[in-house]
Amino acid sequence: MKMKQGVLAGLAMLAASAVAVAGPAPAGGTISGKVTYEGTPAKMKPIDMSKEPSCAKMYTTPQVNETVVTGPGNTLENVVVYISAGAPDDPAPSTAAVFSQKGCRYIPHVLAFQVNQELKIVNSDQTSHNIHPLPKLNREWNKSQPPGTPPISEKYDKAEIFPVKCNVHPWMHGNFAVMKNSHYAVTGDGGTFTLPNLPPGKYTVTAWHESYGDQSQEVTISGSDTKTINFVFKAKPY
Amino acid sequence: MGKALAVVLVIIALASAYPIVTHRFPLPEDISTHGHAIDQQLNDTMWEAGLSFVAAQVLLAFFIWSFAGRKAGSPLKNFPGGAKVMVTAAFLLVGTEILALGVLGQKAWASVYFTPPKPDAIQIQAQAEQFAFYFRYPGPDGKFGGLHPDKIDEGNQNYFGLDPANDVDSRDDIVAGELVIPVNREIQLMMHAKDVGHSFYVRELRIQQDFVPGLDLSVHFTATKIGKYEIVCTQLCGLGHYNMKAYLNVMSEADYENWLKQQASQ
Amino acid sequence: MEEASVQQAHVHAPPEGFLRKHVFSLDHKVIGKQYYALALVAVFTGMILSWLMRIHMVWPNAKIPLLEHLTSAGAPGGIITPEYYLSLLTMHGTLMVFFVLTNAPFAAFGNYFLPIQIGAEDMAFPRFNMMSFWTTFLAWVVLMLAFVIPDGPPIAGWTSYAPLSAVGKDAGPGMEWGMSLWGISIAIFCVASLLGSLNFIATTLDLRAKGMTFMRMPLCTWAWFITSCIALLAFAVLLPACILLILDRHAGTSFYIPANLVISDRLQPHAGGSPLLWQHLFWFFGHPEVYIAILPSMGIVSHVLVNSLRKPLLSSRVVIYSMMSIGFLSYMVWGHHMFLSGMNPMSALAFSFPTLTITIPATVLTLIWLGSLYGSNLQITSASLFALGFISMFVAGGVSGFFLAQPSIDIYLHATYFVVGHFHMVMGVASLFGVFAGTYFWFPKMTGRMMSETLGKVHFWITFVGAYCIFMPFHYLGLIGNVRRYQSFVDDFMQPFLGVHKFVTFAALITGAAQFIFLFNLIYSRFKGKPAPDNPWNATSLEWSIPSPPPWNNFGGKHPIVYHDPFQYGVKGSKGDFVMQDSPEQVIGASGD
Amino acid sequence: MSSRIPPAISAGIGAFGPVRASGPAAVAQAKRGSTSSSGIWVGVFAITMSFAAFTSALFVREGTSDWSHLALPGVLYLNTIVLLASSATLEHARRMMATVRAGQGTRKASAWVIITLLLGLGFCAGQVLAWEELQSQGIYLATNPNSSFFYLLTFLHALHVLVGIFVLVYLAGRLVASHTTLRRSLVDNTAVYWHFIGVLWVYLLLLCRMKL
Repeated sequence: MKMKQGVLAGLAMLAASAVAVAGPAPAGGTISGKVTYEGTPAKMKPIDMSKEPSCAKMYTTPQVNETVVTGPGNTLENVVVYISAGAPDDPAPSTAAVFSQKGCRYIPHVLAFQVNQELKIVNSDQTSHNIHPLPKLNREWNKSQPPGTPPISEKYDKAEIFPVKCNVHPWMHGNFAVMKNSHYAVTGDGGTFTLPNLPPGKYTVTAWHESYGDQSQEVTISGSDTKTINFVFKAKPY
Repeated sequence: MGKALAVVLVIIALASAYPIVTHRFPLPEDISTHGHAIDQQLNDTMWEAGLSFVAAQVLLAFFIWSFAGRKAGSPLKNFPGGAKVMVTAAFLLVGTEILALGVLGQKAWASVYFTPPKPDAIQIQAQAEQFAFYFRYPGPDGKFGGLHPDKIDEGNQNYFGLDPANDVDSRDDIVAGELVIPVNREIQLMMHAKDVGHSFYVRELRIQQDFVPGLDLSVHFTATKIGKYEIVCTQLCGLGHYNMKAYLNVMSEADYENWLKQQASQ
Repeated sequence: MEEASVQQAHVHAPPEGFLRKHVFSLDHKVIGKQYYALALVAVFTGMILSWLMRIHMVWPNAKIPLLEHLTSAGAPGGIITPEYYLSLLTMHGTLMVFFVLTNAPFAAFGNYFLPIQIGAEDMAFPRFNMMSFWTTFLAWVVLMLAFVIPDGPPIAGWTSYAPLSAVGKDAGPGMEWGMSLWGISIAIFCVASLLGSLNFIATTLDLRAKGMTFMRMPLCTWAWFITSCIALLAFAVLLPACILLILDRHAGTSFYIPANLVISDRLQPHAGGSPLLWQHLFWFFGHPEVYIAILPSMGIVSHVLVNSLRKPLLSSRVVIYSMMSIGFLSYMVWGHHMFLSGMNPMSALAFSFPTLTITIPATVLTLIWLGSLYGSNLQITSASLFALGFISMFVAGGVSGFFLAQPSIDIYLHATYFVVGHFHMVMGVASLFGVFAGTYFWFPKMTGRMMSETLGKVHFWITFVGAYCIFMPFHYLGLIGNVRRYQSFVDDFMQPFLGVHKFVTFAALITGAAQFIFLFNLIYSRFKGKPAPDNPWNATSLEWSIPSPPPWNNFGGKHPIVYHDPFQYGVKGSKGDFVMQDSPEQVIGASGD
Repeated sequence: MSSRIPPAISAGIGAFGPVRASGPAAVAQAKRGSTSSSGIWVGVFAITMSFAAFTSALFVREGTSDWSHLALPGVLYLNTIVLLASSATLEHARRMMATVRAGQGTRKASAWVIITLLLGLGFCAGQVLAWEELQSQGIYLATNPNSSFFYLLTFLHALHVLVGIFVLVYLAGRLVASHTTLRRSLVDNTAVYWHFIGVLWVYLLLLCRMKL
């Protein structure tokens, strides 16, 4: 399960970088690094899906919630790392960002995509889901998606990171990260990230985590060098 | 045409009574200590109502049969005794019926609502929300933590809005998605609505009670049979209403204790 | 302001021009027809909504082709979403209860025939009368708007319980603007009904013709009079309830919304309100509303029966008193909708007894109707068939009231299909049968043409048997604990009974289809039906003493004088076995009572 | 006021004759004038009902913790006097027209009607002042349940006053033009309605004073 998420998150990154390659600056600098935490993170509790048998029967091991997903060596997953300042806005890529509902979980848990990029929401479960993103700046909507209905296609026109929930299954919570430019990544297994193809310049790199908040660092790229920066979040037991 | 209507009426009356008489739609098995009173009441009412239904339809049919389409000018008759008979009949029949049912019904109702829970009843808090039930046990310390609506964070499974960081009582509170109870022990369910109106309905328990936002009610019951039963919401609460359910898991005393331990360890 | 009184309306020449004649007409007859037309539109809309619900319930994944073009959000790819199912349910209930069951038997027929039956030229306040119809129409438009706005129709059910109905968009799709439209529409409807009832009461009190004592009024006039008294009280309470709801939704007040509600992850900025307040106000209206729907039909059925029995009822006086006591008791029982709402268990019993007591006058009525059949010369017409069908339905729906009136049984049956079966039979089908009876009976008078009896009888047979096939099984499903307002039955225990639901769906489709026979009969007979004599049924009441259709001022400017009550059947009159109310001849061999 | 029960109602009550009696009963068709008069009484009843509903809502809401006292603006008492005075002036006008024959004296009466009209407008202005005073204290409709009820009740009452004012304008207009066709019932019913508005206001004021 986790594996698969990692892969998907990776795919999202690839999609992003692919777009970046297609961008105006073919070669350029790269910012890469790792996100870790210190302290003891809260114990993730198992999810009780008994109210939705069609999903519950898909799992042998108890599912835990994904607000804090850690990897070996205190690495932190599901962290959105992006250029919050310094990079120009990019046009939306033609590829759609896919957000799927499978086994009453959101895959990926954190989905990053660009302003005005198509967002495709798929329900591959045998039960009705309800998608209710809770943005502050963008327009709010709330739609149900019975099994067998076509994917929901949406767009967001303002950069913003906000939670998305399923009104039918309270444990289903995810996040949408709507990005201004194409330079972003979501940490997967190992908590690593790479922001390639950055033209020379001074950038503010921001890392955002759904329960630990965000932090930023200034980075200057000259030529095609690779800068390594790390983020360390403070974990809280509760 | 009149005769046809008469026949159809009789057929309808009998056809309607048939599934009842043959118990084609039985009530689910009663697993509560108070349920039999309700079932008894339901049964008595079924007899009285059923009989008056069939009687009225057949009488209607009979009169239509005998008086529809008589040739013009046939002598008119009045029902012997006229209106007085009818009024007296109505008052006597229905009056006694009402008194009987009313008095009996009061007993059944009282068995649920007028008897306070025993002091040794197990206290469990039930929270209804769009669109699920969650149940909270005080945990080893026997104390419920306070509720802080601003702390509610479902993504983090904090459905009740507990504040473990500052509130020690809440740290060991057990929160479960199913209602696990020991058999033959009285349970006092303290009902809390998180968002809108909901209702707690377990067919086998013969219990139905609304969750009213801002008004924490409580019901108490004793389950007499081990097994898993469905809890459903019966108060229209929004788009997921049909899907709002949980399970009542009645265990032996021992299993229940183990379950508590195992939950506390998580 | 009451200058808009009869003389001004009718002293001078008849109205000129299309608008004045047919649209903004002051003529109670035109207004009555307008109400009837509105009810007709509403009832077919409501019926189609129920079809969609039935189909979705048994085939949850069915793709309904047209629907996805009508509402892409409600039915993506033609598959109805859970919230759209609730929208359909809400709109079905609202349309049927307010715009059909309140309009058709009461406003429509009442407007057309109450003034004529008491020998008046028009309503007391024709301008108010016109206003109340167009206000009702506005209410309907506002409600229907909910179908076209992006937000979609509300999903809170026709009872719109707070706080679900009061918190706005966080409560789900349709709860932002759809719900507001609902509240506004119902508020407007209340105003319209208040104006209408006021008019009915004043008319009955003041415009009765010479000799038209209260006890000489036809039973349907009585029913309309009593109903308007009930409506005056009921809607005067629902209106404030709606105003408070709208304020809670748009002005940030907290009448219905308590503190600390977290809806869609948002802590609601309200405190101190009481959800039960809405329930009390709503049901204080809601239960009398049931009798607003059924009483006029009782009246119409009695009126039609007397005529087709060719003899008086055992006692019309008892019928009148029974209807009065039903109306009176209906205000003491609203709590039986709230047995499980956490009100004091003592008061549950207090509400249970008057509820059971209502069955006494109801039984009296039934027995009077039954007993009057005895020894009669029952004429079988489409009208009388539906009148008899009404009695059968009224009994069927009535007896199930015994169960629900008892709080202890209500614990188990509350919010199950048993309730759905109960109120559909007694409030829905029964009063619609009254409307059908009235239609077949009065159509000749209203249009000057006869309806096709053959089609009428076909319509009756399918509708009568169909209604039982639809609503009887609901009671059984209730017994096994099948919960209402669910868009699909995923629970294991339900699986063996899905067949029953399929059966009901088929019955609903067929019975619904039969209503198009009725519609066709209406339209066809309106233009092609054979011309109707003034008094095709040999009836006694005043509406049959004037041409069909009646002239614009009903009695041609004369004031009729009434010599008899309308029950002079089975006597030796000059025209036959009846004597009309306005015929001066002496009655020989009066029967009955 | 007690004498204003419309004849038709009493006639109606007396009219429960024997059901099967034949021949015309003694009930003549009611005079047209009384149509509107029973209409106005039914209307008054309906309005009373809905304010009763609001009152019960208030009593329910009152039980809750966030119920705090609301200091009523002093101008309300002035408004009360104004409204009651207007009731008196209208009654005076009504009596005047009841006594003098139609045609003459209507000019005097019309003066009184216009005074009533002005007083009524004065009342409305006063109510607006009261609302502004509260708002200057930062008390708005949604501030607390008391203020909600205060604004709601006073506003709805003001609406009813406005309706009355429109009728008064109409009435004054016809009086000034000294219509001979002017019907007594119009004046009487306007008076009934206007007095009712006054009584309703006194009730609401006391309600707000005691409960808010």
